[in-house]
Amino acid sequence: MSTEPASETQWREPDPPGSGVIPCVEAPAIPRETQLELLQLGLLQRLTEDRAMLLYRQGRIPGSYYTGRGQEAVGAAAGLCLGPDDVVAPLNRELSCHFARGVTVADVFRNFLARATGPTRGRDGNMHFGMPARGVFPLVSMLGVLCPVSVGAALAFKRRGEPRVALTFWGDGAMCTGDVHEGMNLAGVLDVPAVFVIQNNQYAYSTPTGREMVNTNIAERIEGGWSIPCQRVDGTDAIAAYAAIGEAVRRARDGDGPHAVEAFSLRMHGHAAHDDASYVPSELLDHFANRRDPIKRLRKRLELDGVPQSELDELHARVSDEVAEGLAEAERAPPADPDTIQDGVYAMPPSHA
Amino acid sequence: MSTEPASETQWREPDPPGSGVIPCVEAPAIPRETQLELLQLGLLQRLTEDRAMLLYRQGRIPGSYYTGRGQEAVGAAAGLCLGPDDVVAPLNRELSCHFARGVTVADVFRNFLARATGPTRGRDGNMHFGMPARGVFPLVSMLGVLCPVSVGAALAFKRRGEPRVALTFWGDGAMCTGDVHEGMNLAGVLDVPAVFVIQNNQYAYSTPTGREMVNTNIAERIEGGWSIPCQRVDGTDAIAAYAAIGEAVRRARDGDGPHAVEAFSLRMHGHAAHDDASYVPSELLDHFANRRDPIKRLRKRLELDGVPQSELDELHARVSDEVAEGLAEAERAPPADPDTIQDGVYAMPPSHA
Amino acid sequence: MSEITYLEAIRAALEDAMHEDERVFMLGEDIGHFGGPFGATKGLAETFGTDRIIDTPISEEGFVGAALGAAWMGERPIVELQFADFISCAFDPIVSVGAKTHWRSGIRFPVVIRAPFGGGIRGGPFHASCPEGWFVGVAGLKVVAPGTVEDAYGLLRSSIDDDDPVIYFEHKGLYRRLKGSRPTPATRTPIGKARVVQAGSDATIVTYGAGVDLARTATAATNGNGSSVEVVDLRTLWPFDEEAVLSSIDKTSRVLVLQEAARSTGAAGVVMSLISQHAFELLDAPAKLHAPVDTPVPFAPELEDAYLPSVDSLTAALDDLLSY
Amino acid sequence: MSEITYLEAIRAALEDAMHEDERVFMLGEDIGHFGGPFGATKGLAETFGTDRIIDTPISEEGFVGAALGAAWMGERPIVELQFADFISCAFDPIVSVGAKTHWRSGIRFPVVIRAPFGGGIRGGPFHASCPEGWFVGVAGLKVVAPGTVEDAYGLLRSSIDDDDPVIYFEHKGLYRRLKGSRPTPATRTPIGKARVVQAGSDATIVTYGAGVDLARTATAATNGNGSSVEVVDLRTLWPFDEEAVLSSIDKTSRVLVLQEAARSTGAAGVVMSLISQHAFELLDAPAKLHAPVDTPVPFAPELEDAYLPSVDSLTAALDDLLSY
Ligand SMILES: Cc1ncc(C[n+]2csc(CCOP(=O)(O)OP(=O)(O)O)c2C)c(N)n1
Ligand SMILES: Cc1ncc(C[n+]2csc(CCOP(=O)(O)OP(=O)(O)O)c2C)c(N)n1
Ligand SMILES: [Mg+2]
Ligand SMILES: [Mg+2]
Repeated sequence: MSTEPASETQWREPDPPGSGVIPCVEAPAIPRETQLELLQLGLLQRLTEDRAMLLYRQGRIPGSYYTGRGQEAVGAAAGLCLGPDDVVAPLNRELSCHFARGVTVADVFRNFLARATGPTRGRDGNMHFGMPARGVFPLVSMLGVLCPVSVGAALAFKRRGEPRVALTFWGDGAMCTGDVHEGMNLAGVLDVPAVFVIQNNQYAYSTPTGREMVNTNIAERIEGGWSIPCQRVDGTDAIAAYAAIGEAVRRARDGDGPHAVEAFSLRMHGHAAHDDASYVPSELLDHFANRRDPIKRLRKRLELDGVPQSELDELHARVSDEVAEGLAEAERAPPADPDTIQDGVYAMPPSHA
Repeated sequence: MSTEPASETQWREPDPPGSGVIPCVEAPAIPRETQLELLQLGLLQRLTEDRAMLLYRQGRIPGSYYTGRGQEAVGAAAGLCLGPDDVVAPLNRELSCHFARGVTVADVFRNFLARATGPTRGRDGNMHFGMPARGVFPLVSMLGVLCPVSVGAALAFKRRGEPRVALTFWGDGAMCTGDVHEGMNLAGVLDVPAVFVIQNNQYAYSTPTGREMVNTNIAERIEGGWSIPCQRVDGTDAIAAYAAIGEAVRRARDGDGPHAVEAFSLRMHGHAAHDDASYVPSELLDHFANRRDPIKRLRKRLELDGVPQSELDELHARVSDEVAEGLAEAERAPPADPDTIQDGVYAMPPSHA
Repeated sequence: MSEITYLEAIRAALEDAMHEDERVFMLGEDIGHFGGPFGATKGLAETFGTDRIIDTPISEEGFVGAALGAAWMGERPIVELQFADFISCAFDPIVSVGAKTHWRSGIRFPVVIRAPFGGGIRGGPFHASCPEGWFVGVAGLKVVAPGTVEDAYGLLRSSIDDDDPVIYFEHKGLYRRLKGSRPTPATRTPIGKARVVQAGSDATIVTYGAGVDLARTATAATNGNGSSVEVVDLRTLWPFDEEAVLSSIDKTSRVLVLQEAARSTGAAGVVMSLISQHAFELLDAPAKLHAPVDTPVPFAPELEDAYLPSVDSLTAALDDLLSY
Repeated sequence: MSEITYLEAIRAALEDAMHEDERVFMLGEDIGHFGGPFGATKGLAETFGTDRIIDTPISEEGFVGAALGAAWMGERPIVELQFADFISCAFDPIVSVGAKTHWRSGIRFPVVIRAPFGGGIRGGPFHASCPEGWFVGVAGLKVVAPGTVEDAYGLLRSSIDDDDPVIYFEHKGLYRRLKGSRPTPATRTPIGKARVVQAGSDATIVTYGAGVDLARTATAATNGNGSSVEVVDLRTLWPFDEEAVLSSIDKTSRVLVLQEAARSTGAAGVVMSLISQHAFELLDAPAKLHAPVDTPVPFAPELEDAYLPSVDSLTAALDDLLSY
């Protein structure tokens, strides 16, 4: 038991010397195609969010705006590890996971722009949307609460003997909520196919992980406290994350009970658009930006593995177009309609007649 | 990490062969006087509860009735480990702890009998009372919630640099509540002088610990999950419990942060008076009744250490008289007064004038 | 048909629903072989197995959240709270997830939360309260509270059939007190519909839960005395049957709202709000609220008896109303 | 005296109270050097140190519980919730421990829970709600909601002085919108006392929070049109000033309750209940409730604007009331 907060910038061996981008791990067993898909999903998140941030600053996205910069690999990896019948509850930083499930750029922008035909019909904003038809649960802001909800989904699969898993994410900060304890404990006792991906991005809003908990090695805590196997993985390495989450998903699906993965990264933007994150040491940010950017790391790995620059540039261009087209499509969508505001409060409106 | 539920009847080495009462550990360092006090407190709980159970069955105690039979040693030990300025939040099974703080038998019966002059003035029943003047917080039924409350008391001590500790109890079942997670995590991060005594009595109502959690070694979980040092102790051994809780209290008081103790025992009655506990294997009950009754164990130790039978019998008789007198005193107390029911809803009633 | 109690009607509804629909299962503390603190699920684990009557750890937020998740996947879970009081521990998933998700996304949550509420059993501040008011008014939730054996069955079946989260407040004091014939498996009490339990012309009592029996008992005497009081059982507290309340007032021109929840909690607020907005021209006297004072539920028999509405206190309040 | 905003008044109250009383300290997420999501505690950590402005882990139940424990020991903690919406996550310690303990045992809890509530900032269902109704009516709790700069200061100071748990609902939409002179450190707004913000004779608006400014703005026009509307700011929502409400109605004979909370939630229930019981002989028209429909708060500007009471919607409602 370590009571010393782990150093925030480092979670295992020091990074290799040098100053260049650290490529993702080599993983010949993971098909090239999958690796390219990971890159594509990560890029989709990056470019969508970059575009959205601009729109936000122009005042065209109402409310607030959150990105998952620096964490794109985790959502992408989780999304690709799931099968079509699995379900997932992503949070704010996992736009790539939505894309992996088939949510489109236009869907996303329709939500950001609060359009009538968006996934929440303008009723909720930001990343607070799901896509029930694609097994994606809409984010609920109350941190932690989606843990027991996904455990319940996994329980349904177990009850019916279906080889499906329910996956959810939470952050280092949300790790402190009672719901996460109750949910993980329940998952263990009921032995359900739930997978938990903990995004340890070193901060909860302005609070570093070491002020959220004593032992910041979340994987160690989850194993020790809840007896749930938990692999700690480099969350800026899409390949490593894919391997770790894939194994967790496989084991859960195989009836081996709940599994967890702690993905270590850095939240490279402020908590939301209004937050300049001045509390994050700039060397830490620079280090991650220069050497541990998940998009660059994966691209570097693919380059090292012989994928031609041109192919990667083309991928980038394709994604960029997709974002532009998705946005254009979303902008053509009608605004939310106040006359419909009371529709759907109930699935079965009670008749008093 | 063990994912096998520990066997319910055993938590370390098997009990010594034979069929007789297993004496408490020898502890020459603990003054004889203290050991006798532990016995007295345990007996006070036992005889008060026995009497109350009779009253309950005669219909003279309203509502429901709970005992801590088999766990008397833990409350007594904790109570004696605390100094006069420390505070404590006991639950249902820790009547001996109330006694250690100076709560009287008459106080207790005045609460059970819902009298006007009882600690809650008839507003609450059973063990749902405290004695603020003696640093005893009144039980709140919502399991787990007293964990953060006592952490807050400990925070006050730390803020003011006072060498005081706040101690609370909870059960194996309550270990599963979100509040306990949030409270323990907070205690660790804020590094406050809180002491947690977990009464692992193998059951939460009808549910054995192995269905409450995967790893039933709660001490292991607390260290692994929350980085709080937690000693596992035989809760039917008053001497061992006193030593373990004493050390936790000392360390917490010395600025060493929160500490925990898991006291393993068996709830020897049903959850409450209406529950015959038929779900507890009778061999297990018999084993604890014959060999691990905390009162018998301590008495045996004192006998082995040379305390004359007569002295112990006299102690028993004294306690028995104290209970009878306390009850008689309580019975003379007036019934609760309906005209006062609204007094004290507010400490400062708002004046609308 | 044999007589059964209110509690047995609840058990029968659970049993019938589970026989008819594989998707129905239960989560709660000690509901398995033990049968729950009041025996509501006694025997169900033997019939349906512990995979359908699932004992959970003590984690109300956790298992209410899990019920919502299972419902998301098309199951129809029923959650038992040991006492309604502990609904405070499950508050967040109910109001944040249960209530808002369909409106936001179209996901349905056919979840029933059974919450044994109410006093008269010397439960004190933590085992006798009436917390329904926290949920009455919350968009997306439904709140029901049976006051008869038939509705104990019928409302529970309808709640299980319902695609929205329903909080089912069952009154502990009625568990063994009320008896009635065993409802047929087809019995349903429509959600959202009040019932005129007893017709009358001089005043209306709007009530629910234990108030229904109390209103009947108290007015048996009054009604003999030459006045005739109508009793409206809300049955569904939210969203409630405004029409039924107003049309009874239209008939009687006097109204008394009776509830066991403390007077500034419970369903009184929404009912009184309706009355003050829409019964202005119907009333010949101010509306009356008969409910306990605003304190927690006291434990001592002397206190609880004084606190709870009784035949005497209700009769006095009615006399007051009728003599205005 | 310099002009400050509603938000600055809150900060000033925190600062003055902490200067005057060592026992006052704060717990909350990101309230330290970061200053909280709205900057309410900006600079306080620098002045008072992070031992008095304590950043907590994300655990609302935990730190609200801890505040109660510290208050038990004689401290006077102030808790900040990032958004009032998250009060659902701290519900149990508030209603089970905070509300009931003094009545049961005499232990005092001088705790203030600051809850930024309300819409108009495109917060959507989880960052714009008005959850005060869950606490209005709960014996043992006090609920306040300032609608002016002076009360933002005065009510916060009084809440900190108070020996009972007080939930202080501060309106996010007013943070920077309202400006006023900096209250002196001696300023206190008495808890439990409403204020006639504007005298009038034709109708009474009973409101609180953002409703106060809205009522003033809307009636500025109306009042010019020959009718004169009295505006009563409840300030304390629970226990509230029944006298003030009734005596205004006595004067005007017409009443409209205005709130931003959905119409079946908020303070409307207790106010309407009072009116229907005690204003029967005072009223010349049915009481009116002007409040949003019963849905969560929608995100889209088009929806939120339609949902929230506005000058136009309030004016129309008043016209209605006055022309009855
Ligand atoms: C119960 C609750 N409390 C507070 C908040 C406000 N809040 C939103 S995100 C956040 C920080 C979350 O940190 P973490 O879990 O590490 O996730 P990250 O933002 O780093 O992805 C906070 C405090 C919330 N949404 N829910
Ligand atoms: C939040 C909550 N849920 C349920 C209950 C009902 N309840 C009272 S005691 C108990 C079992 C507690 O088990 P444990 O924590 O092991 O304590 P023990 O009774 O064994 O001392 C239950 C379920 C409660 N009091 N609080
Ligand atoms: Mg984080
Ligand atoms: Mg136990």
